[in-house]
Amino acid sequence: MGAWLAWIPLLPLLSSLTLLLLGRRLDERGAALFGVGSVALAALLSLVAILLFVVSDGTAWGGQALSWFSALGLEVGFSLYFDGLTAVMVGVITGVGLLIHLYSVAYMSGDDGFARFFAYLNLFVAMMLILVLAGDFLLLYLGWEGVGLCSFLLIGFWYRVPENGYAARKAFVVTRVGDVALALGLLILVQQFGTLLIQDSVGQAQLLWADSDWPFWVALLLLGGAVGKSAQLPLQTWLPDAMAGPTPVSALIHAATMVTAGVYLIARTQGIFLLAPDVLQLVQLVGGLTLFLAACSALVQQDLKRILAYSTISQIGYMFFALGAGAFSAAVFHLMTHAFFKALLFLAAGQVILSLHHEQDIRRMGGLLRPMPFSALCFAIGCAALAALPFTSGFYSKDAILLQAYAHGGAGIAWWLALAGAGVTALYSLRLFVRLFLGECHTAPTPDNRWPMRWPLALLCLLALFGALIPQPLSDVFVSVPAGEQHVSWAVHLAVLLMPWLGLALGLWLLLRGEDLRRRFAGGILARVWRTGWGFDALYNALLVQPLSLLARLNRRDLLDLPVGFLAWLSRTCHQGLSRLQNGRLRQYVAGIVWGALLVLAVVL
Amino acid sequence: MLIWLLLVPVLAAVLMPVAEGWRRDGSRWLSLVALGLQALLLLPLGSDGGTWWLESRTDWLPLLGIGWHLGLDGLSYLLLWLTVALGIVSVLISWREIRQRVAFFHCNLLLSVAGIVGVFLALDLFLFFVFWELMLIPMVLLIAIWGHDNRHYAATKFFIFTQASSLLMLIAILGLAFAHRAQTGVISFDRDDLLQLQLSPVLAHWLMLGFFVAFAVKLPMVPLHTWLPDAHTEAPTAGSVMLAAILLKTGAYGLLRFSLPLFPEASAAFAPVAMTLGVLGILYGAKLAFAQHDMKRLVAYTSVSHMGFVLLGIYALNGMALQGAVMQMLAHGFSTAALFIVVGMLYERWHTRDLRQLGGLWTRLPRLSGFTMLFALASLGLPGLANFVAEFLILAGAFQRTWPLTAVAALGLVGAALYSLLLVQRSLWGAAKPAAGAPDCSRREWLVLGALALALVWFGLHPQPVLELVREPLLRVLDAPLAHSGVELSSSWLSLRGRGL
Amino acid sequence: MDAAGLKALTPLLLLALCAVGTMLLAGFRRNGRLAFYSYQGGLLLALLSLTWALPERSLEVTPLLRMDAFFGYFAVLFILSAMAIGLMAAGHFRRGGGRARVEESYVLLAICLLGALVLAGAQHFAALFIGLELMSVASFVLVAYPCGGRPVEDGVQGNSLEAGLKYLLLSSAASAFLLFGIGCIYLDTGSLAFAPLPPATTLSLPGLALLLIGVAFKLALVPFHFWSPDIYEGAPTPVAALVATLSKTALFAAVLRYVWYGALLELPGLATAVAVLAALSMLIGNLLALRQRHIKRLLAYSSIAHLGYLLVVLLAVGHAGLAIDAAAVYVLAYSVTTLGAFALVGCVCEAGAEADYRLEVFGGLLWRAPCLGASLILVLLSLAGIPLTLGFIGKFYIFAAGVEAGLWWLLGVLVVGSAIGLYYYLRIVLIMLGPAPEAGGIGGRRWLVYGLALLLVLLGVYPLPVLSWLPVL
Amino acid sequence: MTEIPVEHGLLFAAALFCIGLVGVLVRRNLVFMLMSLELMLNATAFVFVLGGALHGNADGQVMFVMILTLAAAEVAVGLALVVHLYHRHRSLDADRLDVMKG
Repeated sequence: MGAWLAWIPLLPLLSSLTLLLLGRRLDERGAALFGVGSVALAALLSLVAILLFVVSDGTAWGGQALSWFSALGLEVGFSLYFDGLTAVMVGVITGVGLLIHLYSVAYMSGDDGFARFFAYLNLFVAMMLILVLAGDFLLLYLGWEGVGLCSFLLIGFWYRVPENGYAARKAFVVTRVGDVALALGLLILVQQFGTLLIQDSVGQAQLLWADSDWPFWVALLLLGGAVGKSAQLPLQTWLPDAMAGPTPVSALIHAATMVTAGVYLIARTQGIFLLAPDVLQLVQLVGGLTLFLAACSALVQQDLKRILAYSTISQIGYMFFALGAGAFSAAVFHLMTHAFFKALLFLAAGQVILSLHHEQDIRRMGGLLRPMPFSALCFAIGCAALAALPFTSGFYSKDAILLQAYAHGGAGIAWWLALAGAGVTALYSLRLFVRLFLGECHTAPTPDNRWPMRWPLALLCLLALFGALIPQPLSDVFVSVPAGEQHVSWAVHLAVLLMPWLGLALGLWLLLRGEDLRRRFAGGILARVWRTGWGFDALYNALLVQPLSLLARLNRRDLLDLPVGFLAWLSRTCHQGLSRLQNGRLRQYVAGIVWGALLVLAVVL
Repeated sequence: MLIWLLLVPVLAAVLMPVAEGWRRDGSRWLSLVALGLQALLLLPLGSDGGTWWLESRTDWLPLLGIGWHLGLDGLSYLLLWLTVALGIVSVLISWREIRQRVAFFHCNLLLSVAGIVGVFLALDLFLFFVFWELMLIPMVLLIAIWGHDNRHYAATKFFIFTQASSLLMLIAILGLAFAHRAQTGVISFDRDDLLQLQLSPVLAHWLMLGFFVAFAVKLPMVPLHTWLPDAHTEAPTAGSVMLAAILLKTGAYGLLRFSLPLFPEASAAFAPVAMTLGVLGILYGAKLAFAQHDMKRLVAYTSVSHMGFVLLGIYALNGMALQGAVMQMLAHGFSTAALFIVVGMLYERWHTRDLRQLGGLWTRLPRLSGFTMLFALASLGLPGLANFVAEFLILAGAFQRTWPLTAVAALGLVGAALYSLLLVQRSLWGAAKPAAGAPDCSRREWLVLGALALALVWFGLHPQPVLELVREPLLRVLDAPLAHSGVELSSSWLSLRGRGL
Repeated sequence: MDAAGLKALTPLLLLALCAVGTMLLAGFRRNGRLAFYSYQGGLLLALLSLTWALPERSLEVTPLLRMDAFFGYFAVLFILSAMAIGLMAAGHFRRGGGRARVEESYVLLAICLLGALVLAGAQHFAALFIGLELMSVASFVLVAYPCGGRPVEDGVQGNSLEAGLKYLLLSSAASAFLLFGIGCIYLDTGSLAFAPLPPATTLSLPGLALLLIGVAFKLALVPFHFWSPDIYEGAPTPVAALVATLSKTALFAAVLRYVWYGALLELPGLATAVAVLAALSMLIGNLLALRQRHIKRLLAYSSIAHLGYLLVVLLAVGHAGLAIDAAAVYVLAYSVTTLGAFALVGCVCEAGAEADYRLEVFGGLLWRAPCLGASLILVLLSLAGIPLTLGFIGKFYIFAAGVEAGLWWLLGVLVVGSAIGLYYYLRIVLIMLGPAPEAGGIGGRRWLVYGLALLLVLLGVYPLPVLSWLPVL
Repeated sequence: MTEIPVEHGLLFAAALFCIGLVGVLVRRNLVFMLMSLELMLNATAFVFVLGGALHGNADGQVMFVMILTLAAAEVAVGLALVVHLYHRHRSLDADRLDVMKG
């Protein structure tokens, strides 16, 4: 495998650097040329790589481009690794990334940070590519933190609004908690194997850790990293706030690619997770809980992008659920389809938002079907895929997840949650579409006739519909999980198939008949809890943020400085006291001599 | 050869008034020339395979066994480069900031450089102590003359803290010398001689503590750090740069060069305490940094946090961690110095360092803001920048020694994210505050910041030269403790393997 | 006394001759310059004669004195100090405006020096007594010297009168303690020579305690230190320098010899008492100086602390081979530094019409007179014991002696005391860097200051010539 | 002549010394303070005489003479200063000597 693979991330990286350094000198056209051109080239290269890979029978390529450093007892290189999983990820990143870049040219046109935006976006693509191409855990970590940085920069892109800054910081810090766990996991690998090469360590783990506690800890820590980046329970709170960034950013980073990095990580280290069945159970449970809780939250949000954000959390929950259940390829499959339809939804939402002059509250939307038919079409397709209606891409992937999970582990709590979640998903998809496009018109939109924005959307529509047809060369990547003793009965098939329809039916019923019920529910306590994301923010605020900032406030002046201050005070006081004795009186001095004499005599005798 | 490294800055310092008389910027140029000469002297040096690349030994006070013994190896070489580089940076950034008593300022700067160079070269403990004290005096003057409002308090505190602790070291040095006389009949302060000593554990413990306290104050280690925020905050920018980038490193250098090799067993036995204190420093520094309103003070507390990593790494006593610690010394030198410079530049333009009054700088000073962002990211340990390599190696090394402590230390990474991003968010982002037309980076500023940024990225992506340079010296440091106490260590205190987790 | 003894005594005889000669000269012709030359010439002669007169091996001249290397070292040091003080005095009294005649001060200085030399060679209590009182009585007069002319209503005369009376009364009381102590020892042992005490004694220990009280007073150790700041403040600056250096160091030399000959610190009670005095002096001396605003009082308190440091050496005698060396080096460092400090005070504080001893007078000194400022920094660094100054070598030796003798607790106190000391030394430096006072001039004997500062640095960087010449008892 | 025990002599000297000391402590008149000092010095001189007698050598007596000389010298200087003081203050109160302090 040639070192040319390195050019896939390097191209956007170079472009990003150019834009950062020269951005001020370039006009929009030039910046767009760099920004989009580099990603397009990267996409082209990726395509070549994927084709070569498929042609060469799907053997994985690995190689070290350059050494990073070799310390005493640890050697780390900029090594790349390319297999089926990488191929899928690279394809998604460059493909969807290219479309979103194209869309952004129109979306961001006129913003005074145009060049900066593309610089960040390019940097993100580069880092994401490094993440998935890395053959070394430390390089993966570089990408991992790098995408976090870009996420931070892009959430806070409109930096003049203070709230954006807070959201950005929250996103970075919360994910950093996960990153620390990941780093600790890597430390164990270093200690145990003395290497951070992904394939080597996973291979050694399978050889050496057949029955030890290590896989449990490593897998647990890797999971910690994954839940942080992928906004899963309990570190999911940052993603809804992250919607403060420009909408293409939400589409690319916070829906299609970066947030699925956790899924990629777990899939990539499948070998270790398989050694730790307990953790795998936990992954499944986390996924199940997250997908259901987030779906419920999505049901009651008022902000268009927050709905999509919760929906993203929920869909990634499906992927985690699938991973935990042993359905690895189903998870990656869903990752891809989700990237298509969620990018579509976000970009369409961006179009709506732009047309409504940056209005995001769905209560002020409605009746947009007529003025914005193209957006409505996009939304319809996206929502259908999201709700997993038959023959959309989402249908295949979600079916695969539920059925394979059942096949591997039967119907546990998580499975039931996932099943119920499918219904809720359909329900909120319907709500979303109805609130936006049906009913009466609250805000008059400007027409959405920007063609540069349309044709990426059109492509994504196609992908959302037929993306499931893209073959995934994953057969050699994952060890097939020895399972399947559960017979998947026709009843299960039916339940999985019908669940979305059930949700739709419930939705329609509520829409047509349940006016009263809806209103009562919306005012109820449950809705309020759901709307605040099950109160996790409040909980963390009370448990962590408040105590810590209180501590910081109390100790701003450094309590440890007090002893020093005390010593200084003591010296001053002693000085004053002793100076007072020095009063100039002759007889006082004689008395001093007498006392001193008594002291000396007492000590000597 | 080695002596010239010392003499060049001293001579330049002496000639400063002459240069001042020659032309207005004479002293600045003379300083640059002197530091450049030092760099030229350093350039051709290289290892010849022995312990020391260069060594020179002359009698000084033979009847006390005190000699003028200098030696240069990879570790010193690296730190000398750091000193020279940041010395040049200090001169450059003072070009506009220092307008009064310019010649005297540069005189002090160069004398302080000379003292530091001496510290990095001295192999005789008496000589080391002399340099150790000498480098402080010009530093104190730098703070006391060109500092900010509360400079006298800061200078006094700095002076007393460091001097008092170094007296403890003097006692320990003397203890060693007399122990040498007791064993061989000859008094000696030479490191080579003292390395041969066989000390009783109790004596070794106390003497080691004497050294440790002096170095820990300089490092600084919590709870002996309280001089640092004041000194850094009140010093002029060049002073802060010298303090943070070089002076703190002398503490770590002392530990590596003297404390560990001289007292291998005692250090190994003390390691748990030292590591705990290091971790405490990481977290406590981060927490305090987070609470500050004054930008410069915030940066000062980040130093406490970063140097906590160094302490942790040094006392992890394995190759990876030691290399990480040295790397961290370098990285912290660049990143913190850069942050201080940026803060100085902002202060020059805005006349405040209060984060509550700053904001929206990105709109007005995009270039400077970009640099600030980069340096803040380095400070939070973003992979690809030098600090990350250092911190990862330290953690990886420390993890092999004790996993719970390392896990706690890793939380410091979250803390680093908190304070760094707070700095970015509150100063650069937000609504733009009205201000008079403040120009963005000048060419000279661009040069300085660009060079530092380049260094951070370069060493982040290619730290190998540094790691190579210090490999041999660190292995020698390590040889002693592991040979003596490797067995005992692995079965002691919180060892991961020992517990079997 | 044979010819060899007489030869060995030449320096002392020359000094006595110098005193008498100067007095006679002044009687015939009142001329300050003449007296000055006579004084300095006499001292120079004595100094030169030392090279010839000093016996190669230790020689006992009468039971009272012993001429050896120890005597030689201190004699040179004392004579040089006295010459420096003479230089200061010439400048100081000349500016006095002719109120007081300057000539007699040289006589008194010579007498003081004579006393100091006797102390340096003393091996007998009678010699101790004679030397001490020669110095004391002469310095009473010197302290009150400004009262010599017509009485005028001004602060200088009032202060010096007050100082003189206090010094006289307190010092006499202390002398009485000292003598009573000697009396007790004599009563017990029947001998006045410096020798170990006989094993079974009843009176010697209280005698030693009383002796210690007297000595502690003269050395201004806490709690017998009350007099010293007042005397320093009231006395003319050169006299204060004399009280600070000669009268303390000479007595210390004699005590050192007695402690060595008598192996006194083997007595546990006495050692404890000395340790307590040392610790108290180091701590309280430094604390008292902490925020003192009067430079001469500050120097007084600082010298209290320094004598405390010196006592550490005394305690190490017999336990540490370095102890005598340490004492010798430290006395040298202390003398040079203190003389430098007082010379600076003379230059800076007494330049104007009215002497002003507030610390503020040093404001901006480094900018007004860079060389003087640099010298002051050097002197302060030397007092604080920072490397490359002689003060550091002295402190290094003290630490070395303490470590060798294992006096850990005292070393701890020493560190604490030094840390406190740093505060006020640095404070002066900081004042010096600050703004200049409204009326501040520079005058007086700058070259003396420069010379002393240079000496501080030269010997600080390369002390080998001194170290290789240190006396062995 | 019956031997007077040494202890008695010593006690006498100590008593004399203490009386002198107390005199210095409590008197405010400078002349009386000088006189008390004389008393202290004489007490010590007595000890030397006692010692000389006890041990039968001349050292004690020599010391006695020297102490007397010292006392005379001190009083000479002291009285000169006292006279000067009286010129200034028209008083001999020792407690007025407190200009310098701190």
